[in-house]
Amino acid sequence: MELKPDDLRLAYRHMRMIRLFEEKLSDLVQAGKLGGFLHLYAGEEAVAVGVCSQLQETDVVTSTHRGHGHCIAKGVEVPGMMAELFGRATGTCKGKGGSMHIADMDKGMLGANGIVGAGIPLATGAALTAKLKRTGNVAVAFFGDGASNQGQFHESLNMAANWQLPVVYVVENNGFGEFTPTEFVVPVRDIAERARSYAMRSEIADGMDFFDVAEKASKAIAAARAGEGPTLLECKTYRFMGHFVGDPLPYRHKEEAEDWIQNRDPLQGFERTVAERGLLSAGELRVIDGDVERELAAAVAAAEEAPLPSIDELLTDVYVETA
Amino acid sequence: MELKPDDLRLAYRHMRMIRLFEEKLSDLVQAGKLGGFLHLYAGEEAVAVGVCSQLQETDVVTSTHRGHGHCIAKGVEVPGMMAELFGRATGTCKGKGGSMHIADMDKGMLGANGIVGAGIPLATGAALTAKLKRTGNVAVAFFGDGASNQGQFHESLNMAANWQLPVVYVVENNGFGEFTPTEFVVPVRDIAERARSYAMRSEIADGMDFFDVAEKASKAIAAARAGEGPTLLECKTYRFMGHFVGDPLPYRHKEEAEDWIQNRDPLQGFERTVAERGLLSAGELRVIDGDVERELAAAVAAAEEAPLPSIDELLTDVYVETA
Amino acid sequence: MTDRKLSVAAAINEALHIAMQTDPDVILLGEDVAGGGARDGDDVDEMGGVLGVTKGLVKAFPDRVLDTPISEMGIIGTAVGAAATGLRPVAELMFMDFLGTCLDPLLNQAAKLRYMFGGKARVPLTVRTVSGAGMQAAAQHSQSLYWITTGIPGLKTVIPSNPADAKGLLLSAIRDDNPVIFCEPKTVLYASGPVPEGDYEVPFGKAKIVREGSDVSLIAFGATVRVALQAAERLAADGTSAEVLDLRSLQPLDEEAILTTLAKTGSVVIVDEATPRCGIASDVAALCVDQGFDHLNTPVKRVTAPHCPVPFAKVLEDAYMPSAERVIAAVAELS
Amino acid sequence: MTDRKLSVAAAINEALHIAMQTDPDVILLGEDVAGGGARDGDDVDEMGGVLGVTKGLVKAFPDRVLDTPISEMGIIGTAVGAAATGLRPVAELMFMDFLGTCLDPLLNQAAKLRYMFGGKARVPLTVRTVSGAGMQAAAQHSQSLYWITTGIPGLKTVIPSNPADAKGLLLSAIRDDNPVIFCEPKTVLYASGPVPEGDYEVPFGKAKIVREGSDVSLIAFGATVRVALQAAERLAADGTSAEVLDLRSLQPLDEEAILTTLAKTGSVVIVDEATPRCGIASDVAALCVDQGFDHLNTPVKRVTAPHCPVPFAKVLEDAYMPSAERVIAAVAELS
Ligand SMILES: Cc1ncc(C[n+]2csc(CCOP(=O)(O)OP(=O)(O)O)c2C)c(N)n1
Ligand SMILES: Cc1ncc(C[n+]2csc(CCOP(=O)(O)OP(=O)(O)O)c2C)c(N)n1
Ligand SMILES: [Mg+2]
Ligand SMILES: [Mg+2]
Repeated sequence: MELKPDDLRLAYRHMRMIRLFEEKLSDLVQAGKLGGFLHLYAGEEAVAVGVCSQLQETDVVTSTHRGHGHCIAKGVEVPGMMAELFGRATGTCKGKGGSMHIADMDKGMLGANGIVGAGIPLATGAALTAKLKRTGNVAVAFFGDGASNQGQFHESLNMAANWQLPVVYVVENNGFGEFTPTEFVVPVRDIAERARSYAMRSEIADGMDFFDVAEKASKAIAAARAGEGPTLLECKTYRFMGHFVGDPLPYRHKEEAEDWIQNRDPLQGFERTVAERGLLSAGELRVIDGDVERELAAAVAAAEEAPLPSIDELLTDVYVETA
Repeated sequence: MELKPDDLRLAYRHMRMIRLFEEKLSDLVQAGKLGGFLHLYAGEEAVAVGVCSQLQETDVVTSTHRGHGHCIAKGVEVPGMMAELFGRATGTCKGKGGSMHIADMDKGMLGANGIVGAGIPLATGAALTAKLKRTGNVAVAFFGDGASNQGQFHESLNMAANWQLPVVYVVENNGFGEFTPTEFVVPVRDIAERARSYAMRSEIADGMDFFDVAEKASKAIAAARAGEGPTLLECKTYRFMGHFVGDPLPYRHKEEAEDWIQNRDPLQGFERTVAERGLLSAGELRVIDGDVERELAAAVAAAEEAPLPSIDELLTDVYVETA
Repeated sequence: MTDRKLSVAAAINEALHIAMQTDPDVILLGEDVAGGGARDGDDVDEMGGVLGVTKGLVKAFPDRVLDTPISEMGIIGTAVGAAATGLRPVAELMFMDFLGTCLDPLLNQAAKLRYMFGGKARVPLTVRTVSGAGMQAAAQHSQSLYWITTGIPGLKTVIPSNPADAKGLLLSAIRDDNPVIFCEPKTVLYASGPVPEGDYEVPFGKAKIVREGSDVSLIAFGATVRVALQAAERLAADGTSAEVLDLRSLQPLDEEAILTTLAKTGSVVIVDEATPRCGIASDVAALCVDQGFDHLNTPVKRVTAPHCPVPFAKVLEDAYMPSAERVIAAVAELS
Repeated sequence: MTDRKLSVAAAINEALHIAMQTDPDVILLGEDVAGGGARDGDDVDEMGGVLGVTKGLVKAFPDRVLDTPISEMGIIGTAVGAAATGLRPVAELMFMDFLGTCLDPLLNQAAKLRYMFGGKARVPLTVRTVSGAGMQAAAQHSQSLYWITTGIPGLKTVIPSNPADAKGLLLSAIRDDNPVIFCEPKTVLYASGPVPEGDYEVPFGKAKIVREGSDVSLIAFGATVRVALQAAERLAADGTSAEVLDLRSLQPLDEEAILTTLAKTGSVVIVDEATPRCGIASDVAALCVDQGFDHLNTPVKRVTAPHCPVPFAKVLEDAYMPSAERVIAAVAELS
């Protein structure tokens, strides 16, 4: 895996954007400006960005209810996302989808998904397309530890292993499914272990470390692209905020949360590593921070000004109208 | 595990009855006397009988589309089963269920099942009842290699492992799911391997050998009863007949089938072992053979004579009518 | 009646407490029905379900409230097996939209075991689930899929419109020896109203006239009862007297009550927040034109959601849902 | 037309061959759609599906006919993902009863992606599935669940009654850019009839009058078309002239054809082999009493299966299914 300075700048940009985007949404909901069910990705930035930094634009990813990070990492434009969350006609999905359904097929983003586990077979299908049409593309399914208990996980990984599909299954193990600790409901320590049921390769990455994720993703993606079949890549991570915006977090140990947030922040970790290795300067990062902040503010302002969808839109896009 | 002579006689009786029952059904279908979808268990007798020989009457089993063997092994009366297959009012299910739905709650037989994999959570639920009501019962789910690719398998085993339920999952690996060889669709050699996804105990038995199955089942059942949680027990076996009655078997290698049928018949194996170990004499077995044959003939004759269900039965038993 | 007011959510919580107190076989299972915080000697607290509806139950009944993995097929399938062998489980399906992940254990197991076994099984299972739009939860968290469970022989489906019915219907559901789907419409869940103290049941299959009238019958249930009542109010101001019938139970269906109000008014408008094809609205209309034809003076109109997924944007979601305006417009079409 | 006669099964096989020949993106996947025997250098032969319907396709298109594990969610979910990214999959759901094991990818993915994504996705997926009773396959292998797929916005559902329509509707389904459920009723699958040679499509949303009449309209589809025709024949002998309409497509529904025949005869009986609650029969009856009220001279009757699971015993199954006798009895009730 080779990461050029431009790649690193882009990765940092994406991670910073995700963090600020989520913090902004939290504020907007609390200010009563946004509705719907919002699940924020803050804390898990290194996973989405680490993996997507190794993908091409035509590669396809599927996502979850906690999808903003995957969208941003895969290159979906922030103004469209913000407008979508405001339910505007200019949104990525014309305001019809909202947070749990942001998608952008042109960027290879096959949708956030409100159904836990449902993105897994979709990515498997995208990989089947890649294989049968010999496009050279790879598919990536992002999903949570909780989703690894879904039947769709089992059925999909098994199919992909049988058919040696070019797909990477990225399980974001953040220690909780909603409020239930993972150890209540997953009897193995490492979800990566589940790959053995399918004679599938697996790998465990530090999901708070962009470099570790990127490196392991890079290997898995290269193997997939080379026709060597799927990998289950477990990234150990943590969500810094509640399960949804408004979650009072009574079920979580404060010390545990503080430890992750204070000591393992993926943005701080990135900054430390690039400094140590002399890859990017703090000044460069601060410039990016400023750019991201301005961009985001502009996106919010634009979204607030943007037109609402016309009522006529209610009944369009249900079916493809074949001429 | 201790097997008294009476236990062995009963086991042989059950195995012989299953074999003859299935052969008789095949004849009856070919003679145009029976309708419906029939899946025969011949060849796999040692699995059902080996496991059930270690169960108590109040223990619960769930079964599959290929359920006659499990029913007989769990003690369901043959005349009622035969009448059920003839669609008679005297059938175990009053003629409403047929082959794929024979059940007898009084014998702890929670039903054959036409949905591949669907018996697995039912047994898990029976085990939950046993645990929460402290009945001391154990539940057993029988299912095929094909069913181990179902989401219901994954979700149920995971739940049982989390809750350490008293249940044994018996996968009857007969090398095929319908016409598709298991190795096309299961990328691991041993399905037992899948227990690791749930940190569950597993065991592999020679499914053609009553003694091996009984011994390994005995251990798993004892562990379950002792509160030590579930086991996945894989029994390697083979179906001697087609997937369903009428299957022309073009997809199966003749030599492979002949090898299993000639050299690994569980009834012949049983007879060899009891002879070698001096447990039962050939004469005793022949007596049982004769008894079974007469019993079965009587069951067929009675079923043919038995009344059809009244049309009024169409609309009963849909709901429990609460007084 | 009582002066005590509770939300539907609180009424449900109360019913669960009563059911568990009165019957040791009643258990609760589902994703986050406890919601963390059940660890021994822990300093953390439980959430009591994603909407807080089951808060406090795990503390009262620590062994009988089970947080499950996110495994709907496993949850419902296990609950069916438990119900058939002696427990009386109340399983939570967090949102009714997730029916697609657990239909088989309902359709092919819970609904059919008794029949297939010739009457030898009973499956006293209750599935609590949240249905309906109105919270901008978008296409996969806003559906009203009770028409599916209603159409499956062997299942019962009920849906309250107010807290008192919610409590009584849920107690009936849990004590019923059949599998029952208990729907909790989102926009009703936090509506508050008087709730009797203590243990009582609301019987299934009994619709309730919630407003008397003589010119037209508005048939509603769950979230649309409020909509129908608003419409009736405004129609009254214009001189049209509308009767409002709250079905409460979709299977069994109170056909007699429907035909009685039809005979009284000669006109029926059905208000349903689900999509139009093969829904409860069609089913009730079909009953009217079959059994009530001689009394029908006008077409039967259906006010439902359109044949499309639930949109996210508030303007679109508002347009999607049945409203008093649309009910009034439907009534206007009749004359 | 042609003299060549084929069974519905053979017509479907022919349509699949044509679709795969004319479009390299068409693939077949499902349990045993090849059915073993596809091993290299093997002396074994494939089954071509559990009912032999797909026989020969794997030989003609070895890379595009995929035997899958018994994993309906995985199969349909994967097919949705493949459809959204450039393939045109034809997935087989062996029996429609198994809808319960794969509803989510249909309900929440295939049906909704386009809408949720603001029109930016298309899901050209066809799901072939066998429905209906009549083979003593009992409660879990005999259901007619097309009312569920019909009611889900975003899906289309079609059901042929004869081989020529089967071929043309299937070619339309595969080439449609939307997800389509193609039902193959059991008792129709081996019925034989004339089938045109070559490549042709039967458009969706166009019902067909299969017998002209003036006194009563019998509305049928799939397996019940034959039942309605038998009834019409016998009614004619008694001096009642029945028109028989074959819906062919349930969503989109040819409302115009229904209202036209209603206007012509003033009386409608709908014949559906599915269960009664929330079914197609109710839905068509509701359309009649809404849009066709002024032409209705009689109640609208529905001849359906009863509200119970499908029984195994032949006497019970026969009583369960709609019959010409029951249709004639329903017509008799009208006068
Ligand atoms: C099939 C399904 N079941 C339940 C839910 C409700 N739900 C939404 S998010 C969530 C937790 C998911 O946990 P995990 O997969 O670990 O992802 P995380 O939220 O931790 O990122 C649940 C239970 C759902 N959306 N879909
Ligand atoms: C959910 C579901 N999918 C498909 C089928 C059709 N079917 C019936 S038996 C069978 C094969 C089962 O294979 P396996 O589990 O190995 O059991 P075996 O028949 O070998 O005993 C299939 C696919 C079904 N009944 N249920
Ligand atoms: Mg998680
Ligand atoms: Mg098998």
